[in-house]
Amino acid sequence: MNEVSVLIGGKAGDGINSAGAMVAQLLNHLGYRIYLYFDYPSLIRGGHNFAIIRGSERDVGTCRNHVDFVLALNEETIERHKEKYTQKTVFISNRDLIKNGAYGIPVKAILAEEKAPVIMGNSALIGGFAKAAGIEWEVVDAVFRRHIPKGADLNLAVAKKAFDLFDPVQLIKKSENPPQPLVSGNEAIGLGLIRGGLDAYVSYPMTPSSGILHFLAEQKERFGITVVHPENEIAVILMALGFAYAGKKSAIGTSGGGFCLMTEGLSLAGMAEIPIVLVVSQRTGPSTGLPTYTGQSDLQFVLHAGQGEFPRMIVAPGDAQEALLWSETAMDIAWKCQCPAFILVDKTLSEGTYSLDPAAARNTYGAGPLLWDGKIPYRRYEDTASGLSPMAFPGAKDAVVKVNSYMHDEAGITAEDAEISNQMTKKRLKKWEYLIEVMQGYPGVLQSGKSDASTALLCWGSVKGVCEEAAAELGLRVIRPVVLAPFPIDKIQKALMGVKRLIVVEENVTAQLAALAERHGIIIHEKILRYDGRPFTVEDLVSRVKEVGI
Amino acid sequence: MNEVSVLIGGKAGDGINSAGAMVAQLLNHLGYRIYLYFDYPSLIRGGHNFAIIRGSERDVGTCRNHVDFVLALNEETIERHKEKYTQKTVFISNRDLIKNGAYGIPVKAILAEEKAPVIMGNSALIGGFAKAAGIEWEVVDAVFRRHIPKGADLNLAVAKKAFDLFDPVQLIKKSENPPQPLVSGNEAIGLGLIRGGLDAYVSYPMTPSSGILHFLAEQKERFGITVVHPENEIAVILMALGFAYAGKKSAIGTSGGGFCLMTEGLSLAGMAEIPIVLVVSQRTGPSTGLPTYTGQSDLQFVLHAGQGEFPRMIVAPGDAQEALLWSETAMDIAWKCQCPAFILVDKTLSEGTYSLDPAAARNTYGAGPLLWDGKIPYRRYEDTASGLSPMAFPGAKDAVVKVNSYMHDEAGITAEDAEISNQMTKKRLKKWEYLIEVMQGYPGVLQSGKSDASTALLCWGSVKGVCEEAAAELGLRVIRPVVLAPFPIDKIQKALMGVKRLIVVEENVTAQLAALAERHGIIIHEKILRYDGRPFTVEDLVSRVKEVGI
Amino acid sequence: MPRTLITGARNTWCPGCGNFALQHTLKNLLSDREKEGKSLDDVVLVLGIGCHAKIADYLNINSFYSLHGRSIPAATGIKLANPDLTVICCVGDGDAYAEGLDHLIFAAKRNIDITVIVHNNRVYGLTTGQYTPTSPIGFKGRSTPAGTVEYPLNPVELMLASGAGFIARGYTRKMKLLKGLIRAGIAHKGFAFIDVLQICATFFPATDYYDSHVYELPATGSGDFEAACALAREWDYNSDAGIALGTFFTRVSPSFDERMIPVLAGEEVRERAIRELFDARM
Amino acid sequence: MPRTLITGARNTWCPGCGNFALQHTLKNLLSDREKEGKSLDDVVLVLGIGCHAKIADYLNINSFYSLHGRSIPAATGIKLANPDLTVICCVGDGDAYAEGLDHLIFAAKRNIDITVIVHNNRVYGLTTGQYTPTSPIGFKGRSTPAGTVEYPLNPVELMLASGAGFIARGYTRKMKLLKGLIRAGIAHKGFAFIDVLQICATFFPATDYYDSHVYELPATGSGDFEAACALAREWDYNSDAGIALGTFFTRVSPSFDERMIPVLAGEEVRERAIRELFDARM
Ligand SMILES: Cc1ncc(C[n+]2csc(CCOP(=O)(O)OP(=O)(O)O)c2C)c(N)n1
Ligand SMILES: Cc1ncc(C[n+]2csc(CCOP(=O)(O)OP(=O)(O)O)c2C)c(N)n1
Ligand code: SF4
Ligand code: SF4
Ligand SMILES: [Mg+2]
Ligand SMILES: [Mg+2]
Repeated sequence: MNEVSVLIGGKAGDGINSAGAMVAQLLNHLGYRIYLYFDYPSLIRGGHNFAIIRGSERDVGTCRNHVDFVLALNEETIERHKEKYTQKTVFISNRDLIKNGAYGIPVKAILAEEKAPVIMGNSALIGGFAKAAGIEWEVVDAVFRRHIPKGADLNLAVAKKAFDLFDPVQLIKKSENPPQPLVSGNEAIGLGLIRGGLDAYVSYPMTPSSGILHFLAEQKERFGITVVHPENEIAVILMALGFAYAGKKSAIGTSGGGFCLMTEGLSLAGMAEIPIVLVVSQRTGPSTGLPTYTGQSDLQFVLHAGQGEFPRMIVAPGDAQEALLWSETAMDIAWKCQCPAFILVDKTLSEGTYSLDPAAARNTYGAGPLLWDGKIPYRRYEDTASGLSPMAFPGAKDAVVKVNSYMHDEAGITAEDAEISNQMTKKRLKKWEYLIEVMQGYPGVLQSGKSDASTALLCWGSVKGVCEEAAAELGLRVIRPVVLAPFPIDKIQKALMGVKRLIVVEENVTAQLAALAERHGIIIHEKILRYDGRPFTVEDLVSRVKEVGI
Repeated sequence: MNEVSVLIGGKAGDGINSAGAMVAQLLNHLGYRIYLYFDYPSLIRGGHNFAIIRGSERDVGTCRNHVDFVLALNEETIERHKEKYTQKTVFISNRDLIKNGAYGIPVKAILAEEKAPVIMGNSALIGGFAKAAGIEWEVVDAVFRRHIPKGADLNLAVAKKAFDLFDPVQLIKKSENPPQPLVSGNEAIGLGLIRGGLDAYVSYPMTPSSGILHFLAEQKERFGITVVHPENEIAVILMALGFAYAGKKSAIGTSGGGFCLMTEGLSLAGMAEIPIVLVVSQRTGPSTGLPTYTGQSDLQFVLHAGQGEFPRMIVAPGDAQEALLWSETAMDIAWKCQCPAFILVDKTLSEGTYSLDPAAARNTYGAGPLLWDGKIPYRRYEDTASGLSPMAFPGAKDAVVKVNSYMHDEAGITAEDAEISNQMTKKRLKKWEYLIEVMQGYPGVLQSGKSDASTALLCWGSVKGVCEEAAAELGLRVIRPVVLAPFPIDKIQKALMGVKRLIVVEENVTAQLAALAERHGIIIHEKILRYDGRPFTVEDLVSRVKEVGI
Repeated sequence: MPRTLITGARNTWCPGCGNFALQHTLKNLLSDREKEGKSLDDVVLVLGIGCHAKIADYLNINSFYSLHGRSIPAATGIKLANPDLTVICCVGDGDAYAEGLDHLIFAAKRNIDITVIVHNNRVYGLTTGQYTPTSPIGFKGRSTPAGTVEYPLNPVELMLASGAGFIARGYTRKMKLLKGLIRAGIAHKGFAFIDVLQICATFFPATDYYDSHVYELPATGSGDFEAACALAREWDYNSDAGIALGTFFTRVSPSFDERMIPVLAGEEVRERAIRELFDARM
Repeated sequence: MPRTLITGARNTWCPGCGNFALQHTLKNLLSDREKEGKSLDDVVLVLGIGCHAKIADYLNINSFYSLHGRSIPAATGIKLANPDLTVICCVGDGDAYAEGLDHLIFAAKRNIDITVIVHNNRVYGLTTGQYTPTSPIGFKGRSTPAGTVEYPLNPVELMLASGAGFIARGYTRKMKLLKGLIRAGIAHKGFAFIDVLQICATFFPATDYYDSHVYELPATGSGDFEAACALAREWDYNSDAGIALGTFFTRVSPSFDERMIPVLAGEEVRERAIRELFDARM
């Protein structure tokens, strides 16, 4: 067995997420690559939460329908997930709460014996799981000590009691890979921004983007950044633009509803040519929708948001590794091209946990932002060949830095006549061309799977993982634009060579990437769409692909 | 001569707009169809304002480059518009301010003689113009008495003094048409909404939409409506949705920047299935841009605004007549389909004045909104074959009316599980299909010009007038979708029969209608774009078309 | 037959959450209303987004479950559309004091006849514990793990400065008082504001603190503005002081909805007006 | 060589507009500043949209001409980014009291060290004369031709309730006083608010009324909150009463920007932190 899936479930408030993280670390230390999916409704206590931890010898970024182990903190867990069980599924459960559970653990008794608090009950289940899966106690011991430094002894004592109850049932083979850091998509974005030179993160909490805010607020001293949580999203984007105007690299994070409130500020950034990075993490819409579930239904909105027309960069990473890389890159591009740069993700990526290769390649910086050479008079919107005007920031000696939301002349002073309007609109158009040119240098379209397959899946964002696995199973090609604006049509055309049948896979209702591709003349043969807030699973997608025909 | 163009110019605050309206009425009473374009920068006093009044025996909705008469209130007017003068252009000017003007009128002296206030100086110029154009004094007298009831005598005395100064120079022929009401695009929209059953208009001032607010606030007693100007645009849309939830037909009006702030409420309307009419009047963007100049750069934004996916109707009338008709229709559709309906216009249409045929056909109402039959329990989101759920409003006996921005079940109660999410998303999809079906019954695509021409202009909105004139001159077809969402692709395909060369004409940078058409597989051969905030003129467009080749 | 006031929706508030007390109070008030022979069909609940707002799903009456921070303008529209409705907003402190503060102030300024009940748990509950405008300085929430550096707003003072005609403060563990305050707020003709100190068992469990600091005001409903201001300042949502519960201020003046009632015009009247207008334009 | 303080942009305010006085005052303050040997490079003007905001085009200093109602959060970002800058917001009454009221209140609450000058002409000037939150009840604007039915807000009172540390009122026809107030506001370490009664010659020509009602406060800068409240209520922007000009209230406390200064970390420090974090995650 070179891959394993573990489901752990219980009530909201039971600590499912952290218990899942421990299971993930156990598998990590067995040398597996990890993907952790956490599923919870929008509430604080009660309600059903569950995590699926998948370990594989290859990189992994999605779930399968079946699970090999179930760690059940309550009866509901067992009831709810029936369709995921196979003949071989092993159930580890809290015997106090679940009648007839196989491998029932007398959690209450163990805790009483060890005088441990209720919350440590999860450690008992993890201990039981470890034994059932044939994981050596040394590994359990090491992982607990690393990841629960406070109270490791007591937790280990509890775990050991359960560990000693069983014999191994279904062995998880150790692999040779060294462990890798496990980080969530949101953390990877935060780290990428930090690498990109982030000075200030401004955000108003909104699921599923809040994790970035919490992470960066927690770490702000270590990274030397300012983190602000203002009164609302309108203030968020204006503050971030204020930072950038004053020369500090800023980013914001939000989800669809909060992004709505930022669109006016976005258009301001476009007109005033102020760099800004926007993280938009999608959830199921419209409106409040399903706040804790996923979706890919804001692509066209993000593409066109804000009145008027101005260049923007949109990147949609497919997993944490790409999120790390492209968040760093987005900051670079925003400042190089003096335009908004979006990191468009979703709940699956934001709140999923992935293995990360810390030594992977980073963004290679070119020249960095174009800065003023000090020659006066400074003109913020100097009309140059590239359309890019050198930047200066208030405080710079003798630079009068005027940014303006109105149509303006090169000095930034409002101008209403046709001639200057024309000139400055063309200047911004040149900058648009410049952005397109800059983006040529990046691997904006990724291709994987069977390279000569004549059927390809076209997809974007977090469905990467599931598409790649399904494609591997079915012998298909996967074509995935990571950069969605400026749309890398040439690279897509190239990747499409030899493709006779193109199937789009998206988690939305109207097939938004398909629309974007069609607008550029690409013919889509089939659309496989899911829109119930749940990510595709491999089996799901495989059968849907078979349905439409390969 | 069966057509005439008059330019009147002066300083902001000189009353150019009302003087222009008087000239328009004079031509109206000579039997001409009118289009009045008013050009002003964003300021209250000073700055150059001018109006061009075009009269024609046919319907007209645009300007030509040349003008036949210039009424100059100041020197700047003469200087600024040189490129519009021909050999025959007649200048009527205020001799006190303009040296060397032909047909100079001693305004100050006339006013002193008649003891008239300064503002009546415009009447002197109009009197002089009337004589120079050979308009009979009876017409002048009648028009002044109708349109300046207060102070008509004194104004007429002033006008007569100037009238008596000259001999006719260039005669404007009387036509047989009866006069028609002259209304602005904004007024036509207001009247259309009233006809559609408007109960409440909610708006925050923003050029070029404010005219609707001013007009409806002025007329609210006569029409029996509520007009609210709240603290900001977010409040605007939420209030309007509150009205609609309570069973009252509401509409809002704004421009791009204000619309940004409404996108979150728009998505709410989509999810909660609350009918609402939104008037978005475009101006030059991005951001504050050119507040008093025109543009067509918000089509894609309006198409995709708001997180998530939901049906919406977008109509872009081409002149006041269509604005009247389609505003009435939009209200009907919004309530019939329980979705947002947009009236997407621009500064040219909103603030232009047009002749209107008061007897033109009106929207024919079908069944009206689907109402609850009283059977309990009432379920606001009952899943029906059409996707439409019968409406009831709070206060109705025994109806518990629950609307919800979250994913919800048929009763309107929040639901987070996959099954209900799927069902209700599909229900909204059915409604989308229903909207498409309903819109089949409307003339969503208009065709004009030479019906068998193999070259066609594809355009939308206020460029109607200029495209039709240019097409007439060049022998082209004009294909114009009035309905932009749901996109009437079948009707366009039909209109395209025999077209070999398709030229898009838009007032924006990225050719947004072209993108929409391309996304539906239509091939655009050329794009003629203008983006300096000024509308195309006929000569402009003709030469641009010739440039790209017919 | 009296209406079943609670829906079948599963309640997902944490054990010990103050929202239960608020729901119970509203339920009792609705049931009283029914007993008094008044219809519940005329009652509309308007909600923001947050833990507080889940009450939309639990109470079996008309409801508009709107957006975070935006319930008040929706409620304003509803009341203007149909002044016969009794419109109650249940909002959160994040909702009404942060995201949508301006709407609250303008509702007070206009004196629109709605009742705003703020479930003030002094934290963003549903998004798992960030500070709000009424969190004390130094509050360690998930967006401010090192503690906030801002003093809280005093909503009572703010409402006094905004012209609110009914201003009260309740506490979820004083249910009798709470019921009286909400009843009085609804009865008040004009804008009514009730800040309710609501226990958040998970992120702001201030039970002991409140229990030992609250006291009930003697009289209900005084029109003495200066006295109300002084009282409002006694506890500023930060200091260690007695916390007055009860009605701080009442004053009746014409409401916005009363002043805005349109004279309705039928289709015929409208068409005539349009014809007249056309006539005037030619 | 002293800087030319006025740009070449054509001035388009109406004759008699109070904005001229404000521009003149700011120009003089800038010129004084220069004479005191301080650099003008550190001064940033942040503007909303409206007649008032055109000052961005006229004064030859750094400026951020932002959005209607949104200058204050932009200014907050600028000040947090670089606390050495002197950040001045010129805002309109429509701007700051309607569209973006919440930002004003939060700036006061946070005590961010910026100076907000409200060009309070009690009307939307640039959009041709609609009522604003400080227009008197009954005001006939273009959106309310029959007169408004709302009492105005009293911004001074609102700012007192929001925790502002410097609160003053000026008048465009009392330029000496105005200059003193703005100078003091800028000098105040922390949030400073100055409501300036600004004549709108076209839509709110209240010269005679103001001239006959204004009086100057004797002392400048008192920390007596109660007294300030009483004074604020003397004229409520609606009643016929004496209009106090001068400083209503001052109190110094640590500013938001002071409290938020980050300890900067270079690239190396950051990379080390990232490595440590990765290490902790495996
Ligand atoms: C525009 C927008 N921003 C952010 C959110 C995310 N959000 C949902 S509830 C909430 C906070 C709720 O706090 P509060 O109003 O105090 O309610 P509580 O949960 O404490 O009852 C936030 C920030 C949202 N739904 N919409
Ligand atoms: C979001 C948005 N809504 C509306 C407008 C239109 N607008 C421009 S200026 C203005 C009012 C300005 O009033 P005020 O702030 O009092 O400034 P004044 O012109 O009186 O100086 C409005 C409503 C806008 N630019 N942006
Ligand atoms: S988080 Fe707090 S407010 Fe929300 S349900 Fe739990 S206890 Fe109540
Ligand atoms: S409209 Fe009023 S505020 Fe605007 S420039 Fe004219 S006088 Fe000044
Ligand atoms: Mg709260
Ligand atoms: Mg103003």
